[in-house]
Amino acid sequence: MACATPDEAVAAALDWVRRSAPSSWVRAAETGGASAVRQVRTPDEYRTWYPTLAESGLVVPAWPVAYGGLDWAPAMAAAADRALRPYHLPRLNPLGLNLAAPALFAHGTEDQRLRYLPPIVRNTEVWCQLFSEPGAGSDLASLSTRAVRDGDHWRITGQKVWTTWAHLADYAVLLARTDPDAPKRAGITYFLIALDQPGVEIRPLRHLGGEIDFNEVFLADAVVPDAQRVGAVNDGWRVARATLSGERQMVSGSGSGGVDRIGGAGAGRLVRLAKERAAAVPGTGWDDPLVRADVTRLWAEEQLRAWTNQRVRATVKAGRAPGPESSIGKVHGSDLNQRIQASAAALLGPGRTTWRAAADAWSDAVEAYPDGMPAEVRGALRSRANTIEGGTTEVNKNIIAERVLGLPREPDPWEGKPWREVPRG
Amino acid sequence: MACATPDEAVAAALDWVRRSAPSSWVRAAETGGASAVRQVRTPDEYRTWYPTLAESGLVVPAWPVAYGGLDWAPAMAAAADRALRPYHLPRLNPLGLNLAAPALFAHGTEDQRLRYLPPIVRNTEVWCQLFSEPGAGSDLASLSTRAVRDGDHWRITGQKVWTTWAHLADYAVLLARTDPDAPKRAGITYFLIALDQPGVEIRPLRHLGGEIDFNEVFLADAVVPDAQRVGAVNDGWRVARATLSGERQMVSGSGSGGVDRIGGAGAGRLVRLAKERAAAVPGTGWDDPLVRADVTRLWAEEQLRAWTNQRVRATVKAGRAPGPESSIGKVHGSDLNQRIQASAAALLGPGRTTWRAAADAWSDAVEAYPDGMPAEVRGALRSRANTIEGGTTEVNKNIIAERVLGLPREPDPWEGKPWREVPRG
Amino acid sequence: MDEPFGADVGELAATVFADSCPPSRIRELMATPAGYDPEAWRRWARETGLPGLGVPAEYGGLGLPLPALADVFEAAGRTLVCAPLFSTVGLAVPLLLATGDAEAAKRWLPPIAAGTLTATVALPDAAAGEPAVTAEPHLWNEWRLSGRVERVVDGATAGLLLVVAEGPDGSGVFAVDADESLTRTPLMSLDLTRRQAVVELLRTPATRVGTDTTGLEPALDAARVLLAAELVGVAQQCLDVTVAYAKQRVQFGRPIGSFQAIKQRAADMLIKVELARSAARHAAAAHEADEDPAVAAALAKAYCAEAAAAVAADAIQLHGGIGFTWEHEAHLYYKRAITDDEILGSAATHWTRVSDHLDHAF
Amino acid sequence: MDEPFGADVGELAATVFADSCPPSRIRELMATPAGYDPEAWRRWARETGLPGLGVPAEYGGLGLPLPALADVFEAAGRTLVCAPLFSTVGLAVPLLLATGDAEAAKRWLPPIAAGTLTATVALPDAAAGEPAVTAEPHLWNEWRLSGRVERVVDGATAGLLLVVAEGPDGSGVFAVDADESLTRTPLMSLDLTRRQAVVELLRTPATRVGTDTTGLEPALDAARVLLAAELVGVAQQCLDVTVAYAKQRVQFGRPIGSFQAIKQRAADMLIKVELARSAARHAAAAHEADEDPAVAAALAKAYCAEAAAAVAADAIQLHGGIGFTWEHEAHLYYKRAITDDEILGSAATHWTRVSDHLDHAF
Repeated sequence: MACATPDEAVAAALDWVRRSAPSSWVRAAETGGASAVRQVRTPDEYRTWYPTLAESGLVVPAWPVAYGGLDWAPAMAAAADRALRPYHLPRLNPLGLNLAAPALFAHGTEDQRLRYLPPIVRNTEVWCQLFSEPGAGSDLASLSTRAVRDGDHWRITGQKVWTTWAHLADYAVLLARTDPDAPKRAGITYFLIALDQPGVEIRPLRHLGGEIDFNEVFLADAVVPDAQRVGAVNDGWRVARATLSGERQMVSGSGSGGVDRIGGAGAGRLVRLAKERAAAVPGTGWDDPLVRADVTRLWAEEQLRAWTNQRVRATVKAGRAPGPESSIGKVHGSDLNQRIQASAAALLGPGRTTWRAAADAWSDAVEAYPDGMPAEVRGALRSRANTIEGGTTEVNKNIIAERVLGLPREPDPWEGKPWREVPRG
Repeated sequence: MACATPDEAVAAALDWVRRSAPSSWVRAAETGGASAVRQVRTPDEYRTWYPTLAESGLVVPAWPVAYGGLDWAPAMAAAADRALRPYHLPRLNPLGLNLAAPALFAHGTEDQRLRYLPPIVRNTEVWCQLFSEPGAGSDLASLSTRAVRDGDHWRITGQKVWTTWAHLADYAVLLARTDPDAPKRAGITYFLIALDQPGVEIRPLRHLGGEIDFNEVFLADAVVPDAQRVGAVNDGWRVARATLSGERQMVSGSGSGGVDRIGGAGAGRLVRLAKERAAAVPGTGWDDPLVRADVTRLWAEEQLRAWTNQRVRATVKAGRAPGPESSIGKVHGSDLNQRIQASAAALLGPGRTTWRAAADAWSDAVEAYPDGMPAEVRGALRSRANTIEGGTTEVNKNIIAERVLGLPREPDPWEGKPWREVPRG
Repeated sequence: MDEPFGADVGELAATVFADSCPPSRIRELMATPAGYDPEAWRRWARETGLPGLGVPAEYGGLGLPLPALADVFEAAGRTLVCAPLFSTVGLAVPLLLATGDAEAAKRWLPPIAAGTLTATVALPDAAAGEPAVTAEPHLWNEWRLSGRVERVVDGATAGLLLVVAEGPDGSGVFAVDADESLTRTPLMSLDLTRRQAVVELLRTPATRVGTDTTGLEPALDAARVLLAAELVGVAQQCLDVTVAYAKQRVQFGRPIGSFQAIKQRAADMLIKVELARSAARHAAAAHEADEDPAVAAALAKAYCAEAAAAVAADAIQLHGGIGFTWEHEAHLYYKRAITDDEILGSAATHWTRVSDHLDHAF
Repeated sequence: MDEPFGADVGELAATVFADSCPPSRIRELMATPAGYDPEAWRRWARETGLPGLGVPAEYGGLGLPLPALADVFEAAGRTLVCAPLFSTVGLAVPLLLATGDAEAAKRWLPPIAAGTLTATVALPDAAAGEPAVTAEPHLWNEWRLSGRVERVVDGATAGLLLVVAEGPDGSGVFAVDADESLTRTPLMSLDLTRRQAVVELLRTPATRVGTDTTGLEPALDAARVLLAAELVGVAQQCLDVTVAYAKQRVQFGRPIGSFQAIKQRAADMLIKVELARSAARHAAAAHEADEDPAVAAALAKAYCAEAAAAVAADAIQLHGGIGFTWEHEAHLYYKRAITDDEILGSAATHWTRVSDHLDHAF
């Protein structure tokens, strides 16, 4: 799609969608909006059709054509994005786009980009992240997974955890320790690892909601060609920073599982829930002044969340560096979402504590647990992780205090000491 | 008053009061209670009569006779105390009783006790505390005021702050540095200093409420006889601990200025205030569900505060060491009182932001500021200090976490280093 | 009974629960249909008299006062013991005694104390808009109950159901034998360590238990106090587990418990735990001394539920990722706190009761 | 004007305020009867056009839009500048313009822009139960006002009072000349940097300003947005002062800002400051774009008042003892936050407005 201006980009994008997207989806979007689209389209159907969208280049219009993009100027890409939003064509492969791609752009070789970026865009190679370890959470840089050189390959041994979609993924970005005698950040290397190999075992990890969104990944002499190393040996921490900020963004402010973020924002939904509750059980919903006040503040804070993000975007658009307001999204958004989800569940009253179980539930209550769980309860439980995943609130507040407010760092007796000597776990 | 049992102690105490206290006070107390007493008795009248009470030994019945007490068993003293409470005969000279006396009992010489305790009990020698310094607040042990030996005297030079009643006091307990080359806690000595001498200058310190409850005290070659040293040279920190715990208790849970603690507890008064407000301006007081909920919780928390103190007393009474519940009084009580006072002021609505000034106010608005300030506003402003005085909430929570919950201390690179070398101020 | 409960009943209970219901065992029972082990219950009856703690001696129990029972429930809350403890000991026995029906007591209390009968109370949650069960007289002392109770603790397993229903002459307590014609549908419970069920009654035969209903609310308040005590145990356990973890978990070369961000939070948790304990203990004592036991019970139920939920959420947070896993116990305590909050009236309901008290108190 | 306000009006204002109203000067003015320096006000008019910022050019002003005014008020909040800025620029001018009365504008706006006339608005706080001022027609366009307004910002010094009063045909805006027969009693103000007074009117002569009152509430909302912006400045200054102190204050051998207990608190302060700024800026922009400016104004006034009070209280706390002294500036900001909350409706009032909006929004 050769265009020169945002307007042309918008026109081209709309034209493409109307011509190439299944007409039933287009009609649904143009008439009924989000919910209508979900009526006529299953996630599987979308996933099957997705490569067609990718071929158009509209998934990453600002990327070079060689990588699956259209080489459009940021303004054009943004305009097209906005124009396409009503058609609900969400990007797939988020960890590929938000974690692997930034690392490849920043530190990958041209060969690596040509090899890995197009399948990411097409979603034909799904990616996940192998960073966190049981012993290295907040202190990620203390990770213990070892990578030992073996000719033109590396052999990886260790345990990773909190990997989303690992069981569906083909590749992972991996951080492993290549020099235990260097200070913790100076002995880490960044790899791209294929998951379909004998040395990789993926185990499901059930979270407190009873569902399995995460995995543990056990690496026993897993093999990675040196050609799949990103950046220099022992320079992996620098490479990772590019992707970490990516994750921050992805997690920040985003609603949690159990809440359909397409169908109306969290707090607006909360208001509706409160009104439904008031209709069902007078005095316990929107008609209870305490509920009304609580819900009103949550709605207001969600507005403030959005208006703050607008400020950040406006600053960036104006070519200026965003200020402190850009640093609070994750900490405030995660806390806010937790409170929104908890209020939603509380509006169910006693109904949040029991639900109808599938008939065969009782063969194994744990297996059956999530079936029939009210969406609000699922959301409330899932959201407990919001203040932990992507950096705990406590750690993030310290980072804000130091990097944004400039407060002095704490004396660290281990500063600069070899990783091997620092207590862990 | 020779008694052997609590009942006898109660009888003796009541008998003494009815015979020796001004009959108008007794009548007022027995008929109208606290407020009635305040009708018939000015603070000055009480202070003038107080030595008579002291002579009876009932101020400190558990103390030895030689120090101004009655040598009663704790149970007897407690019983008499309870019996006298309705007569509203508050103890005066709190810093003498709660700070100087414990130090003298724990580490003073018999001569010092005989010399200083009786006038403390009689309130004929009023005491204050010279501990905190501008540069040594939370980190009191880093104090800089120097004491240099000069024959059988010491010469004191430095600045103290946050001394209550210094301008009314005759004596002060003083911490001064006697060995700058020792670690901070190991170079401090504990003195008793007479304030009426050339080397002592007392300046009033206005707090944010516009009132003067505190002083700064400047010491320039002030003189203290070595006979007024308590405990060994450089052993003052250990001596101070006895009095510090005393202060903690005094501050803990106690209501703040501006609220008449005799006339009904803070939160009960808050409920009445809310009801008055509802009567005055419908919809803005107890009849506003949000106010009602807020006030209810504050009242409930004050109950919990009281019930927790009861648990502590019961444990002590049973001869067992009080548990964790005894450690939370200051942190919770100060925060609670702050919230109670803030709610009380908020109940005045816009009335909390202005008041009628004395006619001559405008000669100096700052001088006139506190005149006519509503009691609730005074309380709200004064209570801001509750979470700072007697140890900040932040420091106290760290102490609770370490001493009560047993969490590990932070690495302190200055541990054991000479005071002289440690950064300060 | 080899080892009857005595003075330090709380500690004794703790030992019993720890021995016979360790975390590993709770994980097993959580997955079973019944959710608890009937055999263990009967064994406890023989060995410790647990089921009969509140049953007067004349009926084969230990006749412990509420403060002692509260200590047992605090211990139960710490271990999340899977058993019909609350339904039988916390709900049914106090209600049965409150009816003052000697016949009923003679008939049901001995088997309850012996552990051969478990019981529960079926009471629609009016505050949640659930309609009352209706009772119509049949013949003699026989009645017919109709209605539906959405959530009955151990409703699927209890041998005896005490149903609070509306008769022609006001509300009363009615006994329904588990063998009678009623539908009991087990529900999936947020808190898998304490099961609930829907109970549907359609002209179900029942016998009336007592006629004096003045003891009804006090009995329910006693049950609320026991829930409050249980919630204290829940919160205390969350604090202890968190502190232990903060001592051994190392990040940045230090135990995370040495960081002030953790210390400040842990101190806040302790404050909530101790205030909650003061609330529950005072309420239990007040119930005996009956100095305004109703307000004390309402305050305790409301405060302890909120405190326990908050402390449990903090426990999940301070454990980081591991606290978010199913394998870790933190979520079980969080869910117990949420669930207890909704049993016998939520915090909102009980705060309102406290406010109503203040309408007149000052 | 040597240096008219232009694009970076906020920064310019900050410089002007910092130069001409430093903390030392504020301490002096605080103690004076008037509470501000009329000469400085006139000088600002000559040198910067400050008094006429919102006055259309045709009347000798700069005619800045609300977002630009908001930047100026944020700067004013940071310095607590003692001046009739809010009363004249924030309240009176928007209201005067809202009446659409060209006569009145021609008569009063030029002297206001020139700094020779200061003005304010007298409006009883209905939510606080204060009765309205009544207006009775006299002759021609002359009216008589009677009533009492408890709190009027700069009410003792303003040369022109715009009184919102109830006439026979509903509420309207009436102008009262300071020389007229009215009683103005200065009040002691919690916030000594902004004085208020009681204004009593007894058949006081007044002229009606405009007849169309539809602009009244929007004008008051504009004033609320400016208060919100001022509160952002208050909160920002409290944060900056606290951070600076935490960097230099040493205890336990380290700057206290290196302790996590302080860092966590400071980060919380930053979050409140930035959310408040988002609220105020959005409300200012919304007022121009008039996309539901009323709700945005209510939300901003409510949130910013609460955020500023909380942040100011944190500032006092994190300064320790020194923050509790009169000499330290923290309390001035705390008091400004509390006072602003009570001007033109408290947070409670405005949260209710937001709730009312949600009655229909979803």
